Amino acid sequence: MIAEKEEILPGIFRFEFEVSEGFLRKAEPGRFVQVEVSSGPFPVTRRPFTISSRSTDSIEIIFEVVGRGTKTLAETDEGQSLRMLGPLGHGYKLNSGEWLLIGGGLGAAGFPGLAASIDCGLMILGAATKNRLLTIDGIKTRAITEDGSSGMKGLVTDLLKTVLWDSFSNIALCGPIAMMKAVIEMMPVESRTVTQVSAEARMGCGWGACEGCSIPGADGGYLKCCTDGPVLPALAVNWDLWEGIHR
Amino acid sequence: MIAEKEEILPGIFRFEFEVSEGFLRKAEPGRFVQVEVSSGPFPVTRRPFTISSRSTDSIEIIFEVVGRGTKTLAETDEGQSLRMLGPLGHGYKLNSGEWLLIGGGLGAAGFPGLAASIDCGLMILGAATKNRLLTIDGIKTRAITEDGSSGMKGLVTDLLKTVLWDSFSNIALCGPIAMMKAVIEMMPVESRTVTQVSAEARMGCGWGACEGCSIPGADGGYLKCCTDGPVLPALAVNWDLWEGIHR
Amino acid sequence: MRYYWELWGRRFDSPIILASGTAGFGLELMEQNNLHGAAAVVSKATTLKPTPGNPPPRIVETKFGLLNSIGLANPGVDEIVKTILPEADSLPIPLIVNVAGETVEEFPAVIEKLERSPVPFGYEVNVSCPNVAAGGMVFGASPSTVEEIARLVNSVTSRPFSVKLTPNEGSITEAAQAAETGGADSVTVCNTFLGMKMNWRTGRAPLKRKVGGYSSPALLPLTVARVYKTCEAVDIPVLASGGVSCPEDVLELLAAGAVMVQVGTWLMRRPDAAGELREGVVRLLESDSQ
Amino acid sequence: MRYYWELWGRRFDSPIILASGTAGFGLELMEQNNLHGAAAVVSKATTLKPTPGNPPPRIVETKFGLLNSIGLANPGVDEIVKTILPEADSLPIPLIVNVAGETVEEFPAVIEKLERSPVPFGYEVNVSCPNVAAGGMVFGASPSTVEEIARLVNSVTSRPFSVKLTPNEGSITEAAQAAETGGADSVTVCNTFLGMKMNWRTGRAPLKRKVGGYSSPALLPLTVARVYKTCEAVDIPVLASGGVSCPEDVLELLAAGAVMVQVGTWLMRRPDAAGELREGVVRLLESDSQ
Ligand SMILES: Cc1cc2nc3c(=O)[nH]c(=O)nc-3n(C[C@H](O)[C@H](O)[C@H](O)COP(=O)(O)OP(=O)(O)OC[C@H]3O[C@@H](n4cnc5c(N)ncnc54)[C@H](O)[C@@H]3O)c2cc1C
Ligand SMILES: Cc1cc2nc3c(=O)[nH]c(=O)nc-3n(C[C@H](O)[C@H](O)[C@H](O)COP(=O)(O)OP(=O)(O)OC[C@H]3O[C@@H](n4cnc5c(N)ncnc54)[C@H](O)[C@@H]3O)c2cc1C
Ligand SMILES: Cc1cc2nc3c(=O)[nH]c(=O)nc-3n(C[C@H](O)[C@H](O)[C@H](O)COP(=O)(O)O)c2cc1C
Ligand SMILES: Cc1cc2nc3c(=O)[nH]c(=O)nc-3n(C[C@H](O)[C@H](O)[C@H](O)COP(=O)(O)O)c2cc1C
Ligand code: FES
Ligand code: FES
Repeated sequence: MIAEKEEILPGIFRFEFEVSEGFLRKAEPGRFVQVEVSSGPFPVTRRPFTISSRSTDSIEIIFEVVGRGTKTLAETDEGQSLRMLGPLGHGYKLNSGEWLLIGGGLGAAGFPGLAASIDCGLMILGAATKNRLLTIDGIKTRAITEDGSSGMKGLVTDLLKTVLWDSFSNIALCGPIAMMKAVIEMMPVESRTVTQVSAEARMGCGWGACEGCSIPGADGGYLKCCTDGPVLPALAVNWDLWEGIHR
Repeated sequence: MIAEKEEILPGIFRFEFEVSEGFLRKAEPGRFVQVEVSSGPFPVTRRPFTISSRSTDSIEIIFEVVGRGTKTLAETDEGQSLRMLGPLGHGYKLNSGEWLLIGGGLGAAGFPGLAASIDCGLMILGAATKNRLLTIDGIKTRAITEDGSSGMKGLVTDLLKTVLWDSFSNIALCGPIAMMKAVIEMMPVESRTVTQVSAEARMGCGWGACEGCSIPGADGGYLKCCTDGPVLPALAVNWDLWEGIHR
Repeated sequence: MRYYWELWGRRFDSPIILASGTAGFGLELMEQNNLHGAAAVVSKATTLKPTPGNPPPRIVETKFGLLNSIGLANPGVDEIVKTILPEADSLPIPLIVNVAGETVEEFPAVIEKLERSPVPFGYEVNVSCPNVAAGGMVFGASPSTVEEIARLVNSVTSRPFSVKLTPNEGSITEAAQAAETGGADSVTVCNTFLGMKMNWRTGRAPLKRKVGGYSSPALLPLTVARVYKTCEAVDIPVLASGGVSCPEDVLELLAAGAVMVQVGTWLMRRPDAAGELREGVVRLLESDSQ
Repeated sequence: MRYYWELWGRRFDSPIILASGTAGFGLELMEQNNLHGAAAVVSKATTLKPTPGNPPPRIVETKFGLLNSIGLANPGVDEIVKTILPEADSLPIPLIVNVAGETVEEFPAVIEKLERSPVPFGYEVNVSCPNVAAGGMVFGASPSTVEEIARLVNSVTSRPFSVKLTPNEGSITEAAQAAETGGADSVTVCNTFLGMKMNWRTGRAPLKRKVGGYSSPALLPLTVARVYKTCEAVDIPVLASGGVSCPEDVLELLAAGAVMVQVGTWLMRRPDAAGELREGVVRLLESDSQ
């Protein structure tokens, strides 16, 4: 059931879902849910969303309206029930030591829950403009927007130029593929080995059966975003191929 | 636009639609409209309904929920607009002289408008039960129900046994095919020649293009319900074949 | 900016053609003032002899589409030449006459009779009707039959013609190549898909011939694929038919390679579909080119 | 009252089979406790060599359906026999292994290897994959190839097998007859329909191979027709596959003549589909028999 619904930014929604205790226990940072967005049969597949955070009896997702499924979802009212599968997939390895969180646009949707579970030293958020920039309370954050409407003006990679990479023993990275690739390329090699990326792919089932959610693997072949990921070691991915498939 | 909506009997609705003057002028008794029941593409075709009556700026339809299309229509709210084609087809030939109107179930839906345009001597209405029996004000009516819950108990044909056929110079007949056939068979031959039936067929277009709405004709071949009818001379139809196609 | 589409050497300001069997001979639509936006209209099937068509019901809806079993109902070519084509002469847009036959020889026979009328702009040769026992899609499944029919038709007319193919049997690309070899000026991809509804309570099919032609907006991706593959296989223009219910669908079929796009089932619901679709197409093209 | 359905001499209390490619090897569903209600599970395609599958995206949605271009991704028969089948031994329901090949000879070669495992209840021979260049639906379009493959498979196994046919090319009834002649124990009707999506703004197809396999609840009437026609053409049982999304769909396919009914795309949306469908079927049958 949708316990709360809020349009936190224009076209970006926060939904709070009441869930069972068993569900909560497994709602670890980085895992996701598959939401049936329409009561009718179309669109046919569910839509995947990162679990943004959890409280004592609910989880939250934060999503942007980008197409038909998210539009339908955004039109669903508070109090209505939706079918939801999950928590699915593998989340972040919650290693000890200080973390750097790097998020582009809605890529930061999963950071509230992650930040609450780890020792977060710094969070770096980028977005096209102020209206696409998530704000996450209680965590030291530096923001950058492409149009300069909030924080610095520029790309996440510009902000990162001044980062002391070796002061962080863990890095979480989530955002558009091109952005993630650029970030990884500018990192020192040692930082890459401690970077976990939260990957996205168009999903069929979301629970490992259909081989629909492939991401090119560093060792050849493909990884399944839904069950090998969505959180993957940065070095497990073949970034050139992955960027290629997104035209 | 649906100016008024009323559930006149359980599962039977009366809708009043605001229409233009041009539309009203052509909304003669027996003609029908094709209503787009859903805003989405399914069901694909429109649904045909007899124009029940017209006032100074609106028409009414009366319909029963029998399947998906009529269910969707019944769920449409007052104030909403629906696409409606029409008035379509050929209505009753409004001959002078006294009329006998014979309706089975929702077959009587078109009688209010017809009765207002002719000299109606008697209306005979039959239905399975009281809850399916339309009431039409201001016209001398005799009713019969199969379960006796209103009027006599029995079939329309039972009521008709006492009718003085030759006192009517026009007969309008509308209802289930088997009922219409039984009525015609019990009529004197002269009455058949003055009987007009309001026919039904599953329609594709409703405006003559698709050859989908065929009714077996008395001279061989098929009539188009939508443009040759829906009101047809009783003798124009091949009743044996027509009854046959409805299993 | 103005947009143009071309068929058989003629330019049109709309890519929309009204599909066979869903627009009559265009006369009802002309009366309703609903022909604007259409480049041309394809008539219902014309056969050598008068054909009463299949027993009703001929239209059965399923949850997400429509089954039809019309069975080429038409008064026969003689009557059509005598009474309908003269009326159709007043159509504001070209008429393409859809032709069907029970034997290979009937196709040229029908067209020879149609040649006496000045009205047809061209023909659509229907080797793909799913609703008749003789001829129909059986012809379309065999490349050699398709080629022979195209050749025979070509020999009796200098008017352009399209061969309308079936997706149900055989290979649509091979059939298209056969039509091209036989001299067709284009192919129409494609006729309805074989479909059926069953009443599980009674164990009976509502259609008397059990199976019928299935059409639905949900079939658009099937048409897109077949248009694309056919365009790869032949050099003659491809007319798309199947699944169009909005302007984006038209643009998708054009992007797949079609020169023009037909609308059928959706026209039965929206007699003003051609105007709606053309306007939508032009609006989308304009917004895209900005 | 209890209801039974039968396949290959075995009785099941459900008519639902999980379709190939949408249920893995059933292991994920077993872990989720979602196998109840299913009579059997068909594995994803197994090939001779490890197959990485097609480049992503592999799943593209259209307005009313789903395009997939998986391309038979699987670790190859050796790995499957070594690691997956032993795990699958703990499945509470029979496993039917779906087999594909790039050449005619690869089918018996794969099955010979599978024969070493006690796990498979039977096989589904996939001559109809729309997503690969070699083999795939090209095989299914040719009755003589279908017959040859069935014969070769029959010669290397005594386990029952079904040949999964294509609706895209050739004649499905002729292919079914060829499978029967070749010794198949049943046929599966049918694999996905060739479909495509085009981005008209870019002129590009989202799928790298352009065309893919299209599935949708809206295709049910296409499956009903093909099941019905195939049942008329052969004496071996027909397994239905395509378009199932509710219990009424299952009953409709059974009424058309299928002995069992597969669910694929809908299972991806509803991992508990088998239970839902079986319960719905039984409820409808009970209410009908009153
Ligand atoms: C594991 C995972 C977690 C995600 N978490 C979030 C989240 O927390 N917040 C959020 O806003 N979004 C998230 N996404 C993306 C979200 O699932 C898509 O935006 C959504 O499915 C689009 O649905 P639609 O019907 O609105 O768009 P469509 O109409 O289907 O497509 C619109 C556009 O989105 C792209 N798209 C469609 N599906 C996906 C997909 N599965 N992944 C990436 N791009 C897609 C299409 O290529 C197209 O360009 C996540 C995706 C994955 C795989
Ligand atoms: C000219 C004409 C005038 C009509 N006037 C009225 C009216 O005034 N009031 C009214 O209640 N109904 C009227 N009908 C019948 C009405 O159109 C159908 O009840 C309606 O289309 C059913 O739609 P559905 O989607 O609810 O039913 P479906 O789910 O499509 O079918 C439910 C049942 O209704 C039958 N059915 C479906 N369509 C038709 C049809 N076009 N004609 C006959 N039976 C059909 C089916 O065989 C099935 O048994 C008229 C029909 C015609 C042809
Ligand atoms: C009611 C109906 C009648 C049809 N009659 C014919 C016909 O006579 N000849 C023909 O070639 N195609 C006929 N068709 C096929 C259509 O012309 C068209 O190719 C098909 O319906 C797919 O297009 P659509 O999805 O736009 O309807 C008919 C289709 C319908 C629905
Ligand atoms: C993602 C996906 C993968 C598939 N993989 C296979 C496969 O490997 N082998 C096969 O025979 N069929 C495969 N199919 C076809 C399905 O088994 C099924 O026949 C088809 O999708 C139609 O049924 P449905 O409408 O229930 O999905 C696949 C279908 C989908 C959607
Ligand atoms: S989405 Fe089906 S395997 Fe990942
Ligand atoms: S409904 Fe189309 S011709 Fe009558």
